Amino acid sequence: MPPAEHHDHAHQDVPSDLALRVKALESLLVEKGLVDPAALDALIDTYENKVGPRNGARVVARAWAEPAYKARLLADGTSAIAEFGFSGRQGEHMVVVENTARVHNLIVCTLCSCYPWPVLGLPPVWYKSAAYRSRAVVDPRGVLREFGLEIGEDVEVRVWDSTAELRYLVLPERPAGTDHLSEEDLAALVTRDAMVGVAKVEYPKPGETA
Amino acid sequence: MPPAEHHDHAHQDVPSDLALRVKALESLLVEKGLVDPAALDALIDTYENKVGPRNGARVVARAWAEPAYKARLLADGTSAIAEFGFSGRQGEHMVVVENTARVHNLIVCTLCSCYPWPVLGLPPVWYKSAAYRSRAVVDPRGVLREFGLEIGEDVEVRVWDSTAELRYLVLPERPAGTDHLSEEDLAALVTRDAMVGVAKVEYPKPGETA
Amino acid sequence: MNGVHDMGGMHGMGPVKHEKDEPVFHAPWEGRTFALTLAAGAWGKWNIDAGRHEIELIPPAQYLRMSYYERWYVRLVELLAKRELVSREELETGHAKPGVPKASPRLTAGQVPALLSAGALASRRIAESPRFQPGQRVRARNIHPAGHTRLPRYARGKQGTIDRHRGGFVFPDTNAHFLGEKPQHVYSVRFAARELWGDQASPRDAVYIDMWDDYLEPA
Amino acid sequence: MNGVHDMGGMHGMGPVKHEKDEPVFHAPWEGRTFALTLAAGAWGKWNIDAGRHEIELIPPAQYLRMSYYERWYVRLVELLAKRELVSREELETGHAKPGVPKASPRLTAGQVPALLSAGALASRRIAESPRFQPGQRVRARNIHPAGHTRLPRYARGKQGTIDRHRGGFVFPDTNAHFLGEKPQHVYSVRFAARELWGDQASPRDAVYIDMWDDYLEPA
Repeated sequence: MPPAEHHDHAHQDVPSDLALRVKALESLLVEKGLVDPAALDALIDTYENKVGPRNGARVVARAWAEPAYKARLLADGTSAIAEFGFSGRQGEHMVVVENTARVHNLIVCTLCSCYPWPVLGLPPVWYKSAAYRSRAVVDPRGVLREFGLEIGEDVEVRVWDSTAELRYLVLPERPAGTDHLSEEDLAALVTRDAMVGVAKVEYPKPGETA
Repeated sequence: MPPAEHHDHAHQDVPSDLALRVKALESLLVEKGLVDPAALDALIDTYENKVGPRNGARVVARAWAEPAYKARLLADGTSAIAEFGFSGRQGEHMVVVENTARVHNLIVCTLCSCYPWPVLGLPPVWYKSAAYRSRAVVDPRGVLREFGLEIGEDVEVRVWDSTAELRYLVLPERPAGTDHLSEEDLAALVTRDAMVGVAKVEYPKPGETA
Repeated sequence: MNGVHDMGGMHGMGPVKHEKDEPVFHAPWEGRTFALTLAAGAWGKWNIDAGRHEIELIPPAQYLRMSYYERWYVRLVELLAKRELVSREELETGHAKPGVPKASPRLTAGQVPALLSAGALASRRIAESPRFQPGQRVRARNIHPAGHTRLPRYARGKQGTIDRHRGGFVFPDTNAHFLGEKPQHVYSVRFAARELWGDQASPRDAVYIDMWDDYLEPA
Repeated sequence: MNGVHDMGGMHGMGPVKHEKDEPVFHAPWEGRTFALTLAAGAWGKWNIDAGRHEIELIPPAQYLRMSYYERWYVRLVELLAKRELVSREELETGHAKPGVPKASPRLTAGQVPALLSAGALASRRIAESPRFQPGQRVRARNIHPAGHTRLPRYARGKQGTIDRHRGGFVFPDTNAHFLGEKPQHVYSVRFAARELWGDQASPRDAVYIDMWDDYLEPA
């Protein structure tokens, strides 16, 4: 007798014909003149190859390197980020929140999966998962612990539930010992997870020796 | 291309092998000496043939026929109901709530499907459904309207969410024109739905002429 | 726990579907699952609160997909294994492990009427007098326990009025986890529909909820 | 609507599963679904709020079972039909109805960079000054609309402090139903974690939520 089914709840049962149905829908929309396959390719290529967390890492690295830029970034995220040419869809109204020794910020969208596309690209599966969306607001420290991050009791955890049209980027703490690094080297340290608030930026990078 | 799947949401996808799995579980429990198939038969027979809404209907009819019984029933549901020999499992602590021209009562259990077994038998599917459990507390008048019951604005709707160990039975209003009926004839008018609060007792019965 | 089982106030569950002349069980396996659960329960290895909690532990997507008795089946398998009436290995193979003596005494058909008519009293005598009196204003506490609770989410933080005292009862929040009965007073509390749901509700209507003492604080 | 999508504070959803070196799309159909949604959206037949609401209308059991892009697929089919870019019959047969002229002009590859970098501004100029000032105590209203809303259920009825004014924005509760933009002020509101979740929360922590004026009342 097979054991009760309800233990493999990670499994999401995607209908096997979904790929076929999407193909059929595309061909119908093309036939009706509603979409151009080349535009679809361009959209996919944008988020697979051009827009992603490397954008956000450059913003963070500059904020670390240039105090004046950091001040502009915290005062008006949208326009400071636009200095890099990063703007538009799902990043129209950007807010940057700064991690310090006293404050740790965490971003979530409990109602769907709002995420700052121009600086981080499309959200990862865990960010979109019911597990993260449900727990980040009620048990942020527990969630962070699962990510390997223990936040001290003397540190305030601020959770930003991005349910409106503001999109959030965490400015992580600059790790110690990085004074000699160039802006480009700094950017290489910055991870997507750190800019969502579920990780810190480490130096040397995990697995490397100083 | 098939239409989007999400319209047939009434369908509950019961694994086809569930009947086999239950059979296998029973045979294992019998093999281990944990259950006796004859006891299972007796349990099923009880709720299929012996305990059901006819019990509750007798209680209601007597309350209509005998003012002294009604007073006992409203004061202490458990012992008044026990006068009929109806007692025990899921009816250990009974409360009877009376419908009047000013108050309409409705029973639900939002957390599972608690229901007064000794007087009503096992609950129907609609009572156990997510639709009823979710809506009865927030939109009782809308739910009642779907059952064909329009409750006037001058009438108070009381919803009893049976989340503790108290179990509820609605004492419906006695319909007009039934003064000449015997207690037995009265009982024949009383429906399960009226004792949950989603219907009124009608006379003559729907479909009959007076 | 704030599970999907706690569905008071949710939208989107569709219309209520009433079935005419509904049978008690829609298929023989439903009746067998029902009866197996009661017969196995007669060993006294779990209580009603633990049984309810086990259903709450079914992951939300499956909980919503499953029919009522399918949930009962899953619960029964889990309780048998967790309370060690049956091993996971036996559940897997479908056969009793050789050499393990048969359990005894099992519930017989003759004992069924007495079992059902006795029921299981959840009421308990409590020496202290009730903390709240009828007519008193109270507030349901804003708690979010990860374990079992019978304080529905839609009532938390809301103010109501003590309607009457119900007596002393076993406390589900501990009993479900085999942490003791912790008996306490239960009160019927009247919540105005508008307190719960805002202005969209009728100013006349109310929801009554039976609340354990631990769920309440003075308003 | 009080849907299962509004999941802040729910238990039972399991651990957060982090995937190392995750691809942007896990299968080609995901990318196509994403791109089809954006390209079809460029016709301007719906807005972002209507798009979000369409996903909320997926019945809860299916919503929870589905992957993210499966929800997007269902939404796209529904929006195409409801907003009459495609008929149900065409969706059924998979072919355009003969005699209907081709739509024009569709989004071209060359227009994609401009489309994305422009985005869609939800901000609006509002003549009146903001009703609330930073530092002011407010309460999120206890509303339970059956339609779309961006006021999460866990914050309703709770008190917070205005952190700062965000500007004027289109109101999702009307815009999602094509009932007008009804632009209004949005405020970042700080809610103490203990106000939201009771004593189990850290006394130091807080949740910040951007709230439209209609969601708030003076505390």
